Amino acid sequence: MQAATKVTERTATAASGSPITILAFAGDIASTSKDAMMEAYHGLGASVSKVLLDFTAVDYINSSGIAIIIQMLLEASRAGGRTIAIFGLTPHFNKVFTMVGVAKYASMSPDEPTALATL
Amino acid sequence: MQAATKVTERTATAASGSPITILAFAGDIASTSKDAMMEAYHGLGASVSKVLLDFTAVDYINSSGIAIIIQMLLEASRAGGRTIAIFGLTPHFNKVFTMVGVAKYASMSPDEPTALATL
Amino acid sequence: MRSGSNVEVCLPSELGFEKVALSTAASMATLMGFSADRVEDLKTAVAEACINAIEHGNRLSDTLSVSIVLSTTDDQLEIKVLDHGSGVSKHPESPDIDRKMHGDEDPRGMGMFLIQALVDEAEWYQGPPGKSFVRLVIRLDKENK
Amino acid sequence: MRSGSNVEVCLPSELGFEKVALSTAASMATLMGFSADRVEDLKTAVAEACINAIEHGNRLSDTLSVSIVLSTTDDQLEIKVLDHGSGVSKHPESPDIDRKMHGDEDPRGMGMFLIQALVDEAEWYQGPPGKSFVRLVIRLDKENK
Ligand SMILES: Nc1ncnc2c1ncn2[C@@H]1O[C@H](COP(=O)(O)OP(=O)(O)O)[C@@H](O)[C@H]1O
Ligand SMILES: Nc1ncnc2c1ncn2[C@@H]1O[C@H](COP(=O)(O)OP(=O)(O)O)[C@@H](O)[C@H]1O
Repeated sequence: MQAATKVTERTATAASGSPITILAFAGDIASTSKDAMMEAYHGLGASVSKVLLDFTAVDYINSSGIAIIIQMLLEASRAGGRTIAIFGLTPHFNKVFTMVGVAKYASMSPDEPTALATL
Repeated sequence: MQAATKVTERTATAASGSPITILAFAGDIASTSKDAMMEAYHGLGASVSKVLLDFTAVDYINSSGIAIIIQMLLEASRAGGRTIAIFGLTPHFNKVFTMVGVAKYASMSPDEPTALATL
Repeated sequence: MRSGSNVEVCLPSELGFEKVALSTAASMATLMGFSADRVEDLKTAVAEACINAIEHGNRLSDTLSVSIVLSTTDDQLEIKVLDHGSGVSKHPESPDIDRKMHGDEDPRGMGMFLIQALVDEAEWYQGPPGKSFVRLVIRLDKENK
Repeated sequence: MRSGSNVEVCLPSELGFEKVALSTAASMATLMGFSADRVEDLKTAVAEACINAIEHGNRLSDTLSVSIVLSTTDDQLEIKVLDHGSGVSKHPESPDIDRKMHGDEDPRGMGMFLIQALVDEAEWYQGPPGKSFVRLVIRLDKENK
């Protein structure tokens, strides 16, 4: 009964000129999203050093979904040298991500241009 | 428990140059809307010959609400010489108004410029 | 989603609460994969069925409630709206806008017509108190037709 | 709206159905005049409460259902989410992102924290089967604060 999570990978260039990989999510972010999200994340080349997570097309996120994002941040931090940033959250989920502390480990921007400008 | 219906009156000029009175509704259109809607309608000057009903800010209409609109059309037709047209319905309510026959007695346009062009 | 999953909602017999049922039904239908268009159709049908149950079935009594039972199977959503009245005994004529515009017919009386026009199946059953209901069905195979 | 109007929803113990409850609750709160912001907060709180009832309380059993009772008074909306488990016996620590990021804490375990942070009152009660519940309240006088 969860809407399947779709993950699409694309690339962009940051204001600094660095190449950026964007993982764009669509559908729900819940416990059932784990495989789709972690597989996409694990599929990124080892050379990818900047990753943007795009939540523009997501309208339901629950705490199990946030746990998956924390898992990604933790893996990135363990691997070293990879930065993850977030954009496209609604103001509500921006607040929720801040409440649980995700904002401490991933910068959060309203939209893609703003996110690219900060990387 | 119904959201009170707000009615705002404004004027505009049709493509033909005629003055148009617009009654803009906001909130729900349901049985409880009757007084607000009919009072606004009865408050129109006798010289007003073209009236546009603006549903842009309405997102819930039920069959009792449609009956109020039919009542307005009936009064306009009895008074003679007054044309009522409708704009701003969602595609769904456009379909519903057509199903019950309202479209036969009031032209329906997607937005204000289109409605003004037809009058 | 498990086939046969049921959701039940109970509402007070107060106009306006049909919007709560409409939201619940819309959410179920969206989860099942119905398109936005068909969800809109369902919202109007469910609202009209609840309004009738509140107004005609339960006569706005503050001691009676309206039950809405939403049942899913793989390919359809069935919604029963139950009230404490004696049910619909005769189907009204379809609304006739010309007669309405001539004052020969009440401007109201469009609810059952809309329900029937907007869902794939609509049937009214007369039952003992609390068990009169209308049964609405929308089918997934009717998507994109 | 009559003060004391109650709406009740019953859901199967299946993940995903929390979204149906969230829609119902959002619709009630909107009708009562809560702002869009607070409705969003309520949606997350109700979803988390239902997920816990489905997962921890009813352990995903297909024979048990989750009940949500929404009660209105003039100035508040109270929502009880009931399940068939033995209830919450001890409140977990607030989530600590640093510990999570060091692998010292499960990445999960944020539901009850969010519920408490997003509504005006949240209390957990242990009861007999079918009667353990969490009670959430949002108050209209907290609007615009
Ligand atoms: N749930 C119900 N219980 C009893 N009578 C009903 C019910 N629903 C509809 N009816 C009867 O059918 C008539 C037509 O209903 P409807 O087409 O919805 O129009 P309206 O409600 O505007 O009269 C009602 O006036 C009422 O007499
Ligand atoms: N309805 C409930 N019934 C029984 N135990 C519960 C219930 N809700 C929460 N709990 C307990 O509290 C713990 C913390 O819940 P929560 O903060 O929502 O995080 P999570 O569900 O991710 O573990 C759960 O792991 C569970 O042990």
